[in-house]
Amino acid sequence: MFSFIVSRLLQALPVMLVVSFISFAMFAYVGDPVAIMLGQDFTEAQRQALVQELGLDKPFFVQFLTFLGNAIQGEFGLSYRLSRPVAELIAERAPATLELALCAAIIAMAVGVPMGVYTGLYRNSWLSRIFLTFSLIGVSLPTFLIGILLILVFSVWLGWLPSFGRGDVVRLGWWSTGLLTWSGIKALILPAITLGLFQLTLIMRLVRSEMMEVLRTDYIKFARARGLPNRAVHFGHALKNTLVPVITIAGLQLGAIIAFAIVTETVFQWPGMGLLFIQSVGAADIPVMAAYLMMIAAVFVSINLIVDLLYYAVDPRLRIGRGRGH
Amino acid sequence: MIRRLFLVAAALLAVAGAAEARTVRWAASGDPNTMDPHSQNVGTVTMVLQQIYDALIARNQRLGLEPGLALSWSQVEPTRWRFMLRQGVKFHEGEDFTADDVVFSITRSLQPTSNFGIFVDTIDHAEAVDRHTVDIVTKAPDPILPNKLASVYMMSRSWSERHNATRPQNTRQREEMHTVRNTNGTGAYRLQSREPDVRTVLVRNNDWWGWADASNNGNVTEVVFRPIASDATRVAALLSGEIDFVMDPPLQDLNRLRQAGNTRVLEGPEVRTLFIAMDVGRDELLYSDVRGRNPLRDVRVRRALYQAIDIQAIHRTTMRGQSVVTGTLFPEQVNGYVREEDVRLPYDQARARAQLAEAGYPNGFEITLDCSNNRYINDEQICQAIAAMWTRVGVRTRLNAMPLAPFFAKIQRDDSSIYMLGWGVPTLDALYSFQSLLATRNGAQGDGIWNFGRYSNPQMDVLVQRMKTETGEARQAAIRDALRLYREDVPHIPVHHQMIPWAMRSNISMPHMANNQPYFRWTTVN
Amino acid sequence: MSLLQVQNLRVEFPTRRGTLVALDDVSFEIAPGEVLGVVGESGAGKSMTGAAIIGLLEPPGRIAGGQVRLEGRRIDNLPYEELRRIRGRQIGAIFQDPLTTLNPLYTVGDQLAETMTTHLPIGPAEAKKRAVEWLELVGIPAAAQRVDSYPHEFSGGMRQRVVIALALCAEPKLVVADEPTTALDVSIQAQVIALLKNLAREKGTAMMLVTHDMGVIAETADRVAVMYAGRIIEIGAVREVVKNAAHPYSAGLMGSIPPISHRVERLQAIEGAMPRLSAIPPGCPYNPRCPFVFDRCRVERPELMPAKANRAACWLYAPEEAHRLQESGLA
Amino acid sequence: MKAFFDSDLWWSFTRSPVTMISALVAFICIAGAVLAPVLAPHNPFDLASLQLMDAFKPPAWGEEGDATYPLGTDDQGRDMLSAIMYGARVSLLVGFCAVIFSTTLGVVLGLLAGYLGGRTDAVLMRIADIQLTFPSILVALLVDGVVRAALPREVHDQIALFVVIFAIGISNWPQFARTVRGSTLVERNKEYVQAARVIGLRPLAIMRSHVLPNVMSPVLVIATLNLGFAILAEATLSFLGVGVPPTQPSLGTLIRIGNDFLFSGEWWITIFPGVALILMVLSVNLLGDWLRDALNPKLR
Repeated sequence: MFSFIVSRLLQALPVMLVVSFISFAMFAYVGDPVAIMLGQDFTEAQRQALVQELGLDKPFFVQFLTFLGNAIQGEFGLSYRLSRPVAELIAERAPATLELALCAAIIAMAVGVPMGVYTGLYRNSWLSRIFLTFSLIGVSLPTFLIGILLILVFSVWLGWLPSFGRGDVVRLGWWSTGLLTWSGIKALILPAITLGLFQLTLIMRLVRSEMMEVLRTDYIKFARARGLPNRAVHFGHALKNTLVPVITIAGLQLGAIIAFAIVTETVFQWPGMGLLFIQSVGAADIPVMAAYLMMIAAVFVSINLIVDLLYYAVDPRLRIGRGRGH
Repeated sequence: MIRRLFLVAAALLAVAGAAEARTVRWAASGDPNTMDPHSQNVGTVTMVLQQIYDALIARNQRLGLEPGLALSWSQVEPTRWRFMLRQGVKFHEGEDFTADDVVFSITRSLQPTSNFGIFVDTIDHAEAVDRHTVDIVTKAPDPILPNKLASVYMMSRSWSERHNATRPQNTRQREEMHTVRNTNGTGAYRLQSREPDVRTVLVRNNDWWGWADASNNGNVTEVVFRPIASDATRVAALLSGEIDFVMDPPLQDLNRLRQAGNTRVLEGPEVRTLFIAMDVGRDELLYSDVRGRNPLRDVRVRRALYQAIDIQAIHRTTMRGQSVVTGTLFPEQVNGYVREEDVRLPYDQARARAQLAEAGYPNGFEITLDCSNNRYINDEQICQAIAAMWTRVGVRTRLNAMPLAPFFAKIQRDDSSIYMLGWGVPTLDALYSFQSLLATRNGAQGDGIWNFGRYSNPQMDVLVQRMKTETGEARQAAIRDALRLYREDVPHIPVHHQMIPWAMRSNISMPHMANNQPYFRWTTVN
Repeated sequence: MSLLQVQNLRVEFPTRRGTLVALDDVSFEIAPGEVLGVVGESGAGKSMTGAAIIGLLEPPGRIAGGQVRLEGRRIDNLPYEELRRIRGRQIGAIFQDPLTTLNPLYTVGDQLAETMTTHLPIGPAEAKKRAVEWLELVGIPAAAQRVDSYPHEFSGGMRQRVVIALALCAEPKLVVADEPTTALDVSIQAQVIALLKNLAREKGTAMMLVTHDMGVIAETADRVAVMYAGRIIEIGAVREVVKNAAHPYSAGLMGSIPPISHRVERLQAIEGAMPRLSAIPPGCPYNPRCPFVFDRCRVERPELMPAKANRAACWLYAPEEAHRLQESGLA
Repeated sequence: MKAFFDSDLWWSFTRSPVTMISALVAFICIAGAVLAPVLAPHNPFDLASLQLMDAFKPPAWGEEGDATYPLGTDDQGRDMLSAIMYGARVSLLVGFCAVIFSTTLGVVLGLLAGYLGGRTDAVLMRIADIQLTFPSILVALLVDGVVRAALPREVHDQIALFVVIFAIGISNWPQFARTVRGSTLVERNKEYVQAARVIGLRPLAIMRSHVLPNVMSPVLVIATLNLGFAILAEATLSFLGVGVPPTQPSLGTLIRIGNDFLFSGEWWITIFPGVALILMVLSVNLLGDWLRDALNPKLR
């Protein structure tokens, strides 16, 4: 178990290195930071001074190591746009995005998995057909359009739910949560649905096809031949085997949710990292972009690690042999 | 007995009701990017800071000058103005407001890192005469200094020194100073909390000196400002009652907001004029297919472009009536406005083509119109319409619309052939426009600093000089002549004065202000 | 009374190119404790017969006619839930490939216990105890420890032993064993077959042993049914069919059966190939390949009729065709 | 041709009315887009033809509708029908090019990885793994952001279309590569490929003539399903304002513009492009679904 985690962490290392390299390249070379900082009127002496101050005259790998060292300590410099430490900005926004993403993921899983199981088991029932039609429309609707339509219906026409922002938040140490106030929960509903819907349909389709695949296997036939009740066959044997690939994809989807949060946060003016990122892209705020990239990479790497651990828990075949034969 | 209890309860409720929080939830598309009062001279910053900070001189609801932190002022010498300060004023954190703070604030806004040079460019220095008297010495006589000082906010010296903020935040060097997120003013509202891009909360300062004055009849106890960049979301939030006041509702939604029943729209002009400025300095345009010459230097070409614009169509369709079509540089609220000079060249496509042919461009030419897409009301749409109109007379126009920051950066690099700009006049005096936009850029502070087309006309320069120094009728005459010249020489193509509709819940009443600044001291919530 | 009666069973597969008849008029019986071998080439319908009996035909396949009776009770038209109670409890099943038959995510003990608690009135603790006993019974060494192992921790042969335990653990009266040794290594086939045979005899379980391995049949079965193109073409006591096959196809098939220990080829090659289900010729389905074919074979379909000591579906054994039988030399 | 109409594919096609309808819709979308210069009543890119006074005309059947503009006009007097046709053109162009790009890249790298194995395989699949860790929309955003920051605005505007194609295309190749690699590994060990090796065919020739044809049907399925995704990705990028340049509005751009008019009664400016986008993606997805089921008999 321990060596498994260590080996996974070792595999994550190159990923983080590559990503930090890209971040560093962006930081150092894209759009010439010296020119950006100096503006238009500057003397050569000023330029040299700034170059030295930023350490841009040092050899490439020294700069990279410095960047890396700073990054590990969460030091990404000041935002060009807001004149505040980037790490602070991201730490402020992270709870909003993570809460949104988590709720969206929970919605996607809690609804998507049962729907997928149902449609996989009862392929030809009318409810399955409705679910399938719904899922196809779901994957064909762009997220932003869903958000706009939800706002139109639930905020403007019906006036039930807020159309933007996070509502009232409660501070718990450095974490700010909207889940403890009624207005915060109301504000979360529409964005979470918007964000979760696409993933929901994806997960549903995935579970369905995996379920159908598993139902065709010999061990399911054999389970039936042993006279096990349908409930045991479907939910004991079929579902558990379906879960293995579903966990992977669901893990990857959590990453996708965090990324797609950019769109949702834009539509709902949700004060999270995605909105920060889009505003930074607009203002060419490279330090924020670089930090966001690193931070997202770190999140994804952790998600992958967790997925691997779950795998390990679900699939006994991994616990001894090397092969993940499937 | 029971009846009496009821009465008591009712009375208690009434008292509680009177004391209850009256909150205005306010939204606009942009968020202030600093809380430093001398760093960024931008509307989005000022709209918040002017609730918190006071200037020596205040403005009334018609934008006229009124006593602010100074009770009275006079020009004791041609280059020396004396200000008698209000006594007993305290900053939000308890410091007394004194002459020394005025000297400090003037000095601070004179620093190179300040973006407020245009308001203090003529000032040499300020000196405290006594604890409540200040003299401001100008380099040359400045007849409109009080107008300018209405935009310079007063800070506390001791507070600034304590927080290491004795000069304005340098946005270029990206420093984080205490003043980026903290304030300490003397104004009607205090900054209670600020989360950039998320929310800014102001609470009523009950100790404000102005509440004694009956004209400051506002009853707002709390202001929550939230930036909502998306037009649709902002309107949706107002319609659904999550927001009480939207400063920049999209024009297309005004009708709906008027008809919605619980919202209303305040309409009024802004002191801001949109025009198209052209590169008349270069010998060859940067973004054009004309080689070896610059068509825009030819007044006939400028007139042709002018007359190709169907301004009424823009007024009716693009602006939905929310604009005042103009042929001059500034609207009537500005000192120096002359109605006779506010006449447009008529819309006439045939004439436009003819003049292009006369100037040697019978087949037109190609050009790139630079335009912001988030600064003025419907700026990109206006530019699109103009590009189409020009293309129709043969000037094939490519539109390059971009956000505020890159747009300003681009034109400030003199990197544009033709661009649309909107110009507000905070001093409400003609000089502000002429000096910044049309004087030859000669390095003198203030002259031609926004003249990125490098228009240079000795006649105009002379007139600007006269505006700076002369007073009375002679000064007015100089302005009149400059306006005439502006019409004849076509350095700009005027578009319109912007109207700035404000939308709010019906239970809010506030005066519509032509400087596009809400004043919560005059705002009541029912 | 026989344990299992299959009467005129017909299984169809509707497809885009018309309905395929996978089993046509299949009838046979199995007595309690009897082992019936079912042989034939792949695609002859052997496995299909087994699947139809336990009610697990793959859709869109369906029983289109005939009956299946277990102890006289008709089971082919039972509701799913009632049939489910019969599966495992009354009729056990063994599949071909032990590698894929066991659920990889559950321990073998769990799978055994699950089967027993489903069908027998015992609690989990008792089920666990019996699971160990069953593993011992099927010859898994150190059963007490291996009961908590996952299927991938066993070799193929060991897994098939587990499968046998699973099929028998609820003590059914009949086991349908569908090619139980085909996927196994030749060296352990004999052991597994022996185990199966002994266990069946010990528990008095009847067995329908589907295989295309004549050697297995010869050593295990009491009676044997030969299938061809979805039909039974000959059925009889194993000794008779092997030694003295009546149907020309069976006769060809039984040409030589080497002893089980050193077998090279499973079935003797017969000229030509079995027709596809979509192209079964009219009359006797074997007629294109039959060396003794005559006109009647191409037109009229033969029913099972007494032939030698067995019953065979061949016109040669029609009394009126006796002269042809003489000529053929099959007699 | 006859072989095609006789095939299982055609048969399952004729059996599914939904598929036929979606094929028809997809065909109309593609035809309308490709033939836009011929079919569209107006040319929305021709600035000289725009009449500002004709702006905000409702669809022809509305009260103030104008038969010249069947689906009404936008804020600049642009004919919505023409704008949608031209917009679909851009959307489809980006979608197709991005899919072709990622297919080519993915197939080539997948073949190489699967056929050559060893170190090549390990490196390529590691890269694919890393990239798969990142959601494709984020990869596209980042690529676009980096290019945007690295290039001057004018240059960027000129190549913006290619940037978007590249950004969306590069974000999707691992899917193809993995599938192709898997199939290649299976094919490689088959007898005919081994035989081809023995008779001395070069790896390239073997891959082209023996392995490639066998991996094409899963690739076709993924490509079809990816087309829908690519179109959506482009629309999303354009909606965020970082997609195609506004001078060549795609459906996403049109929706973004129309979004401003959602509450003001000029619903047709946003609804029609939105409907067009949904129809297009839905029909492509339905076709992809059908293709997957039809080419994968196990599922039937």
